[in-house]
Amino acid sequence: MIALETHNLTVSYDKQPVLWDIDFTIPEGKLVGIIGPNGSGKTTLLKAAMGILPADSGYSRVFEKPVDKVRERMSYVPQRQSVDWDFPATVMDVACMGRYRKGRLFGRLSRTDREIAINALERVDMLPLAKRQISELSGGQQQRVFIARSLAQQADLYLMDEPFVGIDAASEEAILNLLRSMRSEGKTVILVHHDLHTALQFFDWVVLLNTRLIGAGPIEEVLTEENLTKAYGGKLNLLSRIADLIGSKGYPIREKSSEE
Amino acid sequence: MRWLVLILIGILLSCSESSERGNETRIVCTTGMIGDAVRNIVDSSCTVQVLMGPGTDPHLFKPTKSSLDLLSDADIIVANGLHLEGKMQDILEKLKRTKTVYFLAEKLPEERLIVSDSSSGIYDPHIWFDVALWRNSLELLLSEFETKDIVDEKSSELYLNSLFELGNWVEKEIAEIPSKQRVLITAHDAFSYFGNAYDMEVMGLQGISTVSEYGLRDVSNLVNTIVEREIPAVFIESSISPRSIQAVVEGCQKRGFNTRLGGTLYSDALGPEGSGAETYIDMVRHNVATLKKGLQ
Amino acid sequence: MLDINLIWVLAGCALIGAGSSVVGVFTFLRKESLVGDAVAHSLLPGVVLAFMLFQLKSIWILFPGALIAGWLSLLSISGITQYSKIKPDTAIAIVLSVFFAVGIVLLTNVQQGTYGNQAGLDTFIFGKAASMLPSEINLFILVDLILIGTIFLFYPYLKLFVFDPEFSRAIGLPVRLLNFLLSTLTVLAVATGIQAVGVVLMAALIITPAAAARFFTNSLKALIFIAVLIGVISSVCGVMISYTAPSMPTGPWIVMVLSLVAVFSFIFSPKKGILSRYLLRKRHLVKMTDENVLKAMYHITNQSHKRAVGITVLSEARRFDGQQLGASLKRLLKSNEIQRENADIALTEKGNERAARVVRLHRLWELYLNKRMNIAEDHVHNDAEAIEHIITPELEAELVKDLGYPESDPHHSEIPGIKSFRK
Amino acid sequence: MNDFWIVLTGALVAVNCAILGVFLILRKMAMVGDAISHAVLPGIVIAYLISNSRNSLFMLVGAAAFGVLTSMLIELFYKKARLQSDASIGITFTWLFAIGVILVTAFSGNVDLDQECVLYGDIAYIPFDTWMVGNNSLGPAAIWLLSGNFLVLLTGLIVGYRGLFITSFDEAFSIGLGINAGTWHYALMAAVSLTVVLSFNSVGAILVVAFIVVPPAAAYLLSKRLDAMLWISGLIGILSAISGFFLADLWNASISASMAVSAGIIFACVFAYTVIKRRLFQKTEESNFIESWQ
Repeated sequence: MIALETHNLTVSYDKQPVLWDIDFTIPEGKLVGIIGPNGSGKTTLLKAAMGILPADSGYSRVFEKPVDKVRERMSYVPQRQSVDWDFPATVMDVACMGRYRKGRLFGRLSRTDREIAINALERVDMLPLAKRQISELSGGQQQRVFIARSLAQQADLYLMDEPFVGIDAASEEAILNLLRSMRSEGKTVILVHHDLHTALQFFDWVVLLNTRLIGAGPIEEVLTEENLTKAYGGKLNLLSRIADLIGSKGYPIREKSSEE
Repeated sequence: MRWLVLILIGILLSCSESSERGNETRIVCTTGMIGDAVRNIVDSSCTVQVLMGPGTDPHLFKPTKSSLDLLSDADIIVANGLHLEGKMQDILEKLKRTKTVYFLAEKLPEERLIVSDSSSGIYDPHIWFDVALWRNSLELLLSEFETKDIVDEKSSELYLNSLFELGNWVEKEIAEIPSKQRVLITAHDAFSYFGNAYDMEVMGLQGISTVSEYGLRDVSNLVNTIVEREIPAVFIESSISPRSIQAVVEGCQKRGFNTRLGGTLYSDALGPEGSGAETYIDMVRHNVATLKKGLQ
Repeated sequence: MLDINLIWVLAGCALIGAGSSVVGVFTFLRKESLVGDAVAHSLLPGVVLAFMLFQLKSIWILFPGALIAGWLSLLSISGITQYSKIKPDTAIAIVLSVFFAVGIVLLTNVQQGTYGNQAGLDTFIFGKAASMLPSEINLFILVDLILIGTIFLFYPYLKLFVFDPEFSRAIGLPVRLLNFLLSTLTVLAVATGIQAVGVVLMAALIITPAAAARFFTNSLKALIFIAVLIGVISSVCGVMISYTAPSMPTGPWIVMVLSLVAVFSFIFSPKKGILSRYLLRKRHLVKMTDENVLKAMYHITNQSHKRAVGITVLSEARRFDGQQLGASLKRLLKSNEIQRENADIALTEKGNERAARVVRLHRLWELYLNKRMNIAEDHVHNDAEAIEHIITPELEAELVKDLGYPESDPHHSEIPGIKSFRK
Repeated sequence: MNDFWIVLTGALVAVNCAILGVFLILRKMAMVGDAISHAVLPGIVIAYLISNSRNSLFMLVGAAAFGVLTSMLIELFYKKARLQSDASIGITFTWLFAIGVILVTAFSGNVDLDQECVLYGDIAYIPFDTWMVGNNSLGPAAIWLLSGNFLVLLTGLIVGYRGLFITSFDEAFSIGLGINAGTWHYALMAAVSLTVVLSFNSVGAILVVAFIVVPPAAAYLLSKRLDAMLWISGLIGILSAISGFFLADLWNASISASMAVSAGIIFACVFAYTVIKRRLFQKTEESNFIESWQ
């Protein structure tokens, strides 16, 4: 079964095309890395696939269904700095947040919900710090709490935005093992990741991106010399100038009439 | 929730009933002018207290704990009415149910009041600038007080006469100012009753409302009229910053006619200690003297 | 002789407008634009205390009191944000409300006391824009010189400090000193301005010019210049409007003009304005439909080798909707790219050339997508449909050179007019 | 008995503002209270021009309408024009206030219409402003009004607690869950506009603008969890109301202003406490670190 696929996904931010006609499919049960240089649209791709950011054209399917139909089978871990960690909440509160559902937002959490959250914390071995306020945690611990929250969602597809940025080595090791065990349980884990060297050991499937898709597939097929130079050899000069043109003039990326 | 209950009990215990009840009637007046008048009317069996001390703008009066106690212990409350006291007017309307509350201005016949907004029938509350009108309102109050027999006949008789003489004196003094120059210009438009009573043209930069703001055109029009009609003096009020009138004065000087700053008039409140305008009569005398000196 | 009051007010408001716009840019970039309102509310305790000490209601005593209170309020705002996790906007709200409450407590206490002439103390130092005094004009000139002078002097440090406080701390800039300097300039601008034009106009003059200018430029220098321009022009217009008729308050009309200018720039500014983006898109759609009609005619005439094309044939070819097609044909007739031939229509010389260019661009882009960006042939068509209308002539020439003067596109159809690029 | 009514009203306003204030400062909208206090002026003038009277019901309706309009305009500038939140708040309230002054001067310069005179009540008047049914009084009207408001806010809080929690903490994550963050924001802003204007009418603007920010900010420094922050903020509010009442008696000053000042004093103490605690904590940590090395 295909965990995530995108068709002609074009996303622009402030009318500047950031993602250009992205097409790829990711099978289930894979540990996938979305890699590419800074500003290549990795986070945008993740958010667009999740439906958090509107796409100009094209669409994404999760488990071959429109995103809104399968929200409970998906889980999103945002970038660590996108959240104000001074917020008055404890580790336990954030973990329980994973049990919130769109429909059942009202009333109290059930006992089983709490247990699920507790064992999620156990898996990232943050349970002893359950009562700790989140601003008192280190970078690595905060990232583990975010992952515990997504574990508590008991989803099948996990989309994580740069979970390995700014964390200590021990947490990196722990998170990596966790992701590998999730993969062995048949879950699909897709990470945005910018560091090329670690990518080689971490991932078995890769989406190589630089505002346009350079390659998607098993790691050894995609991370070839030629692809890497294309991705990291700086943007294609002509393409970026056209993108700027579109941005400045505000042209629609796609004509309405010829939309499929 | 038990925390909240604990706190509420705490509040209950902490409040004690305020001072004990004497046998005299307690009268509370809102503005200084009313307090001054009532003190001259009632007999010694009453205590008279004023809510708004000298130099307090009745529109923007902010009550304190002591004003609250005064109001709650008062037997009789005398206020000006016609929304001079701002939001307090609604409260005094409600207090009517448990206490006797008189609104001086609202007792007067409608036709003697100046309309400030015809569409909504709202009147200008500054009635004390017309001495005769003020005396009439006090006479009406006197008849109400007589029913409660707290009136000191002799002193009220004396006081009303002195108001009568004051009225004539003001008329005589103002009449001495040549009619061409008989123009009262201030920042705040509160003197319309004075203008009506003593046939004096009144021009203000800004209406009664404290938040409304005059425009540049109003300033220039005023400057033009002063220069054309050669009005010798303009006046500032105790509760408004003199800056606005200074701009008019300097505008006239640049146009070759230097009108003077004629001194401070007391409008919405009595003057402070030693200002020579501590009582109503002194205030009127002070204002008229300042006007005469300026416009002669 | 022009009305002297008008000149004073124009000069005064323009000067205040300029000074506060400059300060406004820095408070805007530090996300503290509501500081103007906070300082305005915090002046009250200073004024009342000064009055209680000296028992005199003159500007020369009350104004310094206000200045000190304003300073204290700004220092406590930056103190709160620095030494706790409280965010700037909360710190401003705290200082504003507590200082104002202290002011009211003092005022009501004075009200009961024996001072007497404290009436109007809370509005005493807040002026009205319409009554400007010549002595004040010199004061504003002085203040503006100080403001613009200091900012000009410390410009590079301030620029770095505003855009990246962490980095400037890292490279050892005296961050606390710069913070103090900016706060002092803000208090100076606000306190002098308030005394002439009142609280709300002052707050508006700090916030709105900078916010509006932000929509036209990203460079700090240009931002300051445009903000000052907006501040001065709006003040002048506001004054002139209020000069036209009586009971037209000058201050509020300046705020009105400022806000309208801001809203105008939100909507119409070329880069980020909402409407300008919409209009651009609309104009492009028109160009796109016209070129599609020409392209369709080019294809049909090539296949059928007949010069003229029936309108119904045309509309089926591209699934045009009738009304759009009609409008487009009218436009093309007007620009004589097509001509009537009894019931049918045919491309003119000019029309044919434009159509050929569109086709060429389409095929060139398809080739580019396929070769350079290795996108499969069956995926390139839609993109090319959109891009063909955008590529400018210079880009076109570069594209042709980059692709090595190709003869045919990925679907092996011939690319018209390549020869003209060869020379 | 009057004293009790006043302190109770102060406590009720404190709790209402605490519930809203906590979410406002967490969502970086702390200045909304002050903005609405300025922006209601045009609403009052228009209500006066339509109804031709100054009775407080029309004024309240006009002000409430403009309170909601203010939060919508702020949202419009913030989302559509992508303007910073503090600039959107600033431009909205200065513009609306200017419109108010222009209307007052143009149409009713001679009628005293500013918020101070017409809309803002004062906590000292509460005991007299009783609610009359037939001819027996049911106690101060404000108590009923504010307790009703409190019940509405309490139920809203209990029911919507998790929705507010997640949209305030991590909006992207909540959108990922399919939650419509926009509706939660508008619901909160509507509650803020109505509560703020209602409380202005009973106790005046000073107290409300202070109680919406100062107790929640103190609680923010003291609490680790959102529900603790709500409780502590409510408690500090009630405490300020009580102590403020006695300060007013002591200084013989405006009661609502004294309550706001005592809230400020409590905040200052909490602020000092947290700074000192952190200094001490760092000290002990350093000393332990050094000891462990010796």
